[in-house]
Amino acid sequence: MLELFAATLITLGTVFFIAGTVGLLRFPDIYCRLHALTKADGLGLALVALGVALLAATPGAALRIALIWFFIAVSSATCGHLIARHARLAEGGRHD
Amino acid sequence: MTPDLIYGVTGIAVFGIGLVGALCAQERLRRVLALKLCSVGAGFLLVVGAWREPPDTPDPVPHALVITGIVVMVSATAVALALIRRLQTLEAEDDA
Amino acid sequence: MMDAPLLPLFILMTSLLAAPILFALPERSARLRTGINLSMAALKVALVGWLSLKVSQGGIYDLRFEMLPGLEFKLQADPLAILFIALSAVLWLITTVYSVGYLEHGPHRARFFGFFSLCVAATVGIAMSGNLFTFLLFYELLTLATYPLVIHRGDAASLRAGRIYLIYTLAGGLVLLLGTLGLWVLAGTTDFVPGGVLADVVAETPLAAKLLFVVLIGALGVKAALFPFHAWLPIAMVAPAPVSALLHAVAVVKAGAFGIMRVVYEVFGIETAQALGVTVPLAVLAGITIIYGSLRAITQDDIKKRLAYSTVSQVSYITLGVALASPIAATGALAHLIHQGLMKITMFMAAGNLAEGLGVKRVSQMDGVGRAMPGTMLAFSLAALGMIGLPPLAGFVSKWYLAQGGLEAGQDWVIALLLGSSLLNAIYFLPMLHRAWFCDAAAQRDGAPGRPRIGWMLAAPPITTAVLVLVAGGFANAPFSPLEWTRFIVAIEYQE
Amino acid sequence: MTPDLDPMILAIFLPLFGAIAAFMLPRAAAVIGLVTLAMTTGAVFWLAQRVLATGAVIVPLGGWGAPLGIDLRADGLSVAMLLLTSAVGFLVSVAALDSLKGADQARQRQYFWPLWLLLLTGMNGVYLSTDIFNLYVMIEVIALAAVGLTVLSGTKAALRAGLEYMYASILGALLFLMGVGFVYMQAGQLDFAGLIAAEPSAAMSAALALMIVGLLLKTALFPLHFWLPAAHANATAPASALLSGLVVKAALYIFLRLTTYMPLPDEILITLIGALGAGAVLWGGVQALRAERLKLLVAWSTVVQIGLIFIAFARAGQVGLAESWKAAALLILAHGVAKAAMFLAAGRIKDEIGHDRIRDLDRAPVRPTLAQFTFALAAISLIGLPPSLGFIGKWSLMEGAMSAGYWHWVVITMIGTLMSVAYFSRVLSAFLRFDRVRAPVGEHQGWALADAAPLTLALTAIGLGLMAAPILRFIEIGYPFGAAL
Amino acid sequence: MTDPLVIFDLLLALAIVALAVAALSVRDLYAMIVVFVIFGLLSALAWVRLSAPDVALAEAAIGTGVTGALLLKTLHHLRFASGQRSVSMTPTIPVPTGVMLANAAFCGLITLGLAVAFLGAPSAGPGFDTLVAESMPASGVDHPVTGVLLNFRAYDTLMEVVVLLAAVVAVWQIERGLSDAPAPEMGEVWQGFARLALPAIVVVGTYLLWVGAEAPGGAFQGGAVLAAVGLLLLLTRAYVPQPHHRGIARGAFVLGTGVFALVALLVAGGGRVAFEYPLDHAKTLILLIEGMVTISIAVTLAALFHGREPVALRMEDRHDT
Repeated sequence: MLELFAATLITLGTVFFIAGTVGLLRFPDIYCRLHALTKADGLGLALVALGVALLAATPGAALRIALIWFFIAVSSATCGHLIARHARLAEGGRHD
Repeated sequence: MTPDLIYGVTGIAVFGIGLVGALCAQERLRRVLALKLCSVGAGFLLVVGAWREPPDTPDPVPHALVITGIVVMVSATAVALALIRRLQTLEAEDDA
Repeated sequence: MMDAPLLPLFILMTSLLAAPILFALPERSARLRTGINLSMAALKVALVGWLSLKVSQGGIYDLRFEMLPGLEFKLQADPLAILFIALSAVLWLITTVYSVGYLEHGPHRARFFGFFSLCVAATVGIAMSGNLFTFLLFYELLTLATYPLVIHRGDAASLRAGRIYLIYTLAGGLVLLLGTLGLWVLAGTTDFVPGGVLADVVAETPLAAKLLFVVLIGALGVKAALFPFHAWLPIAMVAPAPVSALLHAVAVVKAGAFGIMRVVYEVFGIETAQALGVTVPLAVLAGITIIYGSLRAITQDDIKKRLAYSTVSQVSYITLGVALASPIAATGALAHLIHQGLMKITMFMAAGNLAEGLGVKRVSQMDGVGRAMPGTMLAFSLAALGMIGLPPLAGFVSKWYLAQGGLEAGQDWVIALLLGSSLLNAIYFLPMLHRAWFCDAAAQRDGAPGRPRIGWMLAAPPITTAVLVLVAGGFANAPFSPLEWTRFIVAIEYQE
Repeated sequence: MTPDLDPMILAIFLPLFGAIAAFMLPRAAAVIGLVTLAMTTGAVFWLAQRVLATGAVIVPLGGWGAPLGIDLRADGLSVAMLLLTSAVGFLVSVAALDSLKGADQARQRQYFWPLWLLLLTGMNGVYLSTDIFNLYVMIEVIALAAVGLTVLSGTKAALRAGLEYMYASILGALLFLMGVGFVYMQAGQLDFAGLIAAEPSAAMSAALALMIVGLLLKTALFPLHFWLPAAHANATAPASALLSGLVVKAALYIFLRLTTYMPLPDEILITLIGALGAGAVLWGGVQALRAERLKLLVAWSTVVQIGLIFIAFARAGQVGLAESWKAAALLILAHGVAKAAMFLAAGRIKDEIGHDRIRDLDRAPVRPTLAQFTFALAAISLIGLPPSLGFIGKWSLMEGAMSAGYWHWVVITMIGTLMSVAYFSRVLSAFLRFDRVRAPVGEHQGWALADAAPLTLALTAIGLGLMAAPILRFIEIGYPFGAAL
Repeated sequence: MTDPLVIFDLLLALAIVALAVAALSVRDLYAMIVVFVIFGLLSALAWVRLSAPDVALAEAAIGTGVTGALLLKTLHHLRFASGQRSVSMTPTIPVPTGVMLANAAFCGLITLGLAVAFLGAPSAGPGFDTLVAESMPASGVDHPVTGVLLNFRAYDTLMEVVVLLAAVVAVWQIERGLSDAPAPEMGEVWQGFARLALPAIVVVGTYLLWVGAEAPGGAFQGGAVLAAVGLLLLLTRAYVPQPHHRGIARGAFVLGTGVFALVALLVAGGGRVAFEYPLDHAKTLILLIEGMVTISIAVTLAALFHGREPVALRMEDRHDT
């Protein structure tokens, strides 16, 4: 039962990842792409992490997975910000 | 088909690709990267050689060797890149 | 009397060790340099005298040192070696005096005398080599030591001459290396042994032995200025006079001739060589060189070049005597080694004096020089007459023995050859004497004021050697005369 | 606790500690460097004495012993290489004291010593190693330190050459590493004994091919020499001397060792290696004849000499390999000493005259006589004129080739010799020409102490020829290498 | 029925090869580096599949992470030095296509030959398995890879640290304190992230070092993760190397090598040879060495990233030869 639930979560997470990737490939400019990527991946990651945590053998392992999720979430958010910022700065430079 | 076969051929292919790059690449940076590919290829070969059909554990010696190889390669890369940076600086000074 | 087994080594060291000291001396300490030079040269003469005494009493000197497994550096003092060393030692002493005078204010004297010493060391080493390998070592050293002397002037012409000299001699050295290797591979030894070491090889693979003979003679023929390898010798005449004198009379060409002697007598063995059928072609080649050199000499106007072609011709007398394979001819050849040395050095030093004192470098300028420099020209004339073979001068003695040897060997053409050669010698030497003594100087030099100034250090050496030419011919049969000593050697080589 | 000192350990650790000290204390680097070199030389002499007394000696590091652990092994050949390295290294260091004394060379001084001592660590490590992966790490130590030395001068030409050298070095090492991978797959062992025991197979052939190509690249055998001339010609003089005299020898040594443990499977391969050597001799000779700068000419002469060493290796085919390595080893030693002397002398000449254009050498009113003399002496050994060690090496080469009836190697060697006479005499005749100088020539300008080291090296190169018999006996100690393992 | 994992392996292998090709063929150098980083991460994944987590960690942290950072830094510098011009320009004459094709064909042949040799080699052939298993109890650690690295083949590892030392000496030598490209302006979010991440990274790095004795991890991986701290500090300009820090930096560079070599030497004696730790103290000594080596690796990698020696910038230094 638990395994089935976990599998569902992981599958769902993967779907979000795929959606994010499609967005990355199809959207016209950098902001849209970034939007698709960060949102979809953030959710996808959370779902996959949750699914895997459910399957973890020990609480310690589950805790570690939670930590991993946390750090990836934080760093991907930062990365998204940095990319957008860089893009805007570059644009500003071009317009001047 | 076992993983060692698949990844062994992969490693040799990567080595070969790196070799082509090392001989043909035009940009200095790309040649460094090509050499790094060669080193990954060699790493593959050693890791594959260490692999044993589960449940047997792999031979740890080649693993140690590959780790050594990775550290050696990053050192070499750093030196090569430092050379490239300095050369570019000098050449840019000449152009200016 | 004290016995010194290392005597050959000491003799070698007198000039080998002098070289680095001379290199290191500052240019300006001329007195010290002259002192070292002369004392070393005198010491060497004394040591050689002692050595020849010991050897004549039956002393055996044999120094060995392993260079590679089975391959030794070997010095020996056999009578043949003594003959050559004695010539070098005496002439070195005389030439040193001459050079000191000649280069009194010239540049690069430290370098000059350093290489000069090395050059003599190499000659002595060549003489005392106990095997072909050791011979090769000194042979190359001789090349290297003479090169800086040849180009001593340091101008474009001498560098060009030096390059040609280097190409000829180093190529010759390389071929000699090949021959030495071949000997080593074929015979398993490179030792000089009276009677030769190749009898077995000749019996088994005569073709290889013939090839080896050609290679070795070809290599040595370069230094011996054997036709057609003689071209470097006249070109190398750009060297300063003492260099020409010593090199052509003693060191380089004689080293080649001496090597041919060693190869024919002690590598192949005269009987083996005869059996192989290589001696007659060698004699013919020597004959061609004799005539060719003389013919070319006639047309040369430059005094030194004429003398050089004369050397080409005269040195081949030695080769001829060796190749005739008769004990009497061999005696003549060995005696000529000494006699030609004495005569030729006299002429070169005299030519140098003419150039220094009067600026005379060409035959056509020689009118009346006899009156201007009587001593020098007297010496020159004596030597020239000796060359032609006028009795009782030294050249006559050797030619006489050669002719007898030719008869003994059944090679009658040698007589004709010698007569023809003497005639040619007369053709190119007598006009020089005629101009020197019987033509008027005023026609050419516009009243050269007074006598030319050359110091005693330039004047005395040619006169000394000219006297030696007289003595060697006149007292040919005295004990310790070159001729007597050569009889001693021939007895050994022909194993009588 | 008093640690047991072993000369082999010292030979590797002394330079390592010296490098650390020199890096930590830049102001005292030169003193530390010289002391380290002297102590290392002492350790190597101690080791030589031990090897002379007892034959090959082994230290199983960590007490494990091969194949699990790594053994250090010293025999005649390795000790001879160690002696060459430390003795030549010491003299080059002495010369470096002088040639890096300029006020604008503070940084060069500061970095020369740690890099050179690390290089020494790597080379000594190579000569004592018995494990192919360890050899890989060692050649990387050498590569990084050597590149650092190559670009010491910081000129653009040096940097370009250094980068090219770096690429070649890394690629060579990686090819070697790939070979190590194949050896592991087939033999399951990495020490030399494992190589001997391994059955011939496709994997072993691939391993051998990869390792040999990698080593040939590092040792710059034609046509893999492309990086060498520029790198050696543009480095500062002491660095050039080290690179040309010593560094290329490390890969050569590994090659010699490897081919005794893993015999080349085919006569054709040996002939091929000899043919590449012949190519190096001819092509390098032509390039040396055309070189416009003195140091470039000397660098091309290194290409020629490397080729000659490989001809010596191949001189008598497969059957002759049991002897051929000795001829090659003699030439390695000879070239190491003579080339170091020559590069130092060339550096001195360049310093004194202010440039090293061969064409204009004879216009210089200053003649560093002693350096020129040193150059000539080194040339004698490199040309192979008696009684130098180079002559003995060439003699051995030709003797073996002749005995085996391989006349082509004899001919190539003779052509190579004549060419070397030709290109060296270009330089020597410029030294001896005086009619193109208008000003009075100051001939004895060069009697400086700085000439002592190169002159000693050059004289040694010539004098060692007289020692050839003992040297040969010494390098045979512990041969055949496999049996004593 | 094939194992579904085989399909995964095949796909992963294909992706790795494709990325390798892409890294060499993509025109933009920035894209090249990005592709390379992905390639490295996937390779690490492949090595996890081959039950080599230590290697995977090292490759991800050092082979990909640090190398990627070095490449990016260099690219940034190049673009700055050449004044925003395209950096794809090369000073060399372009190689003719024919030569390139010949080279490629040549390499292809070599690769084919290697592949044939590989397929002919014994799979899971002889190795050190038994030897290592037998010797592990005497090694002082429980994790075999650490045992090999720090005990059985400790000499290799020492020399590997020497290579790092040589690299940093060479890099300091090469980059003559020339002016650097200005650091990119990162903004406050980044600063906040750094503040959050730094302590976490320190913990992770130390954990990796500590865990190395019995599980995957160890000095190199830990050192690489700690080096990330240095990278962050340098990038945020929270730490700017000063000339007077050079002494400490040098000390940190040589610390690992020095302690390692000293321990190796000092344990010799009483019948033991160098590197032969007394069994009772083996674990302590190995941990000591690992700790020091970790510090050195972290500082060295960060210094390699920073590049030039922090010397006082003067105009004359720019032309120092």
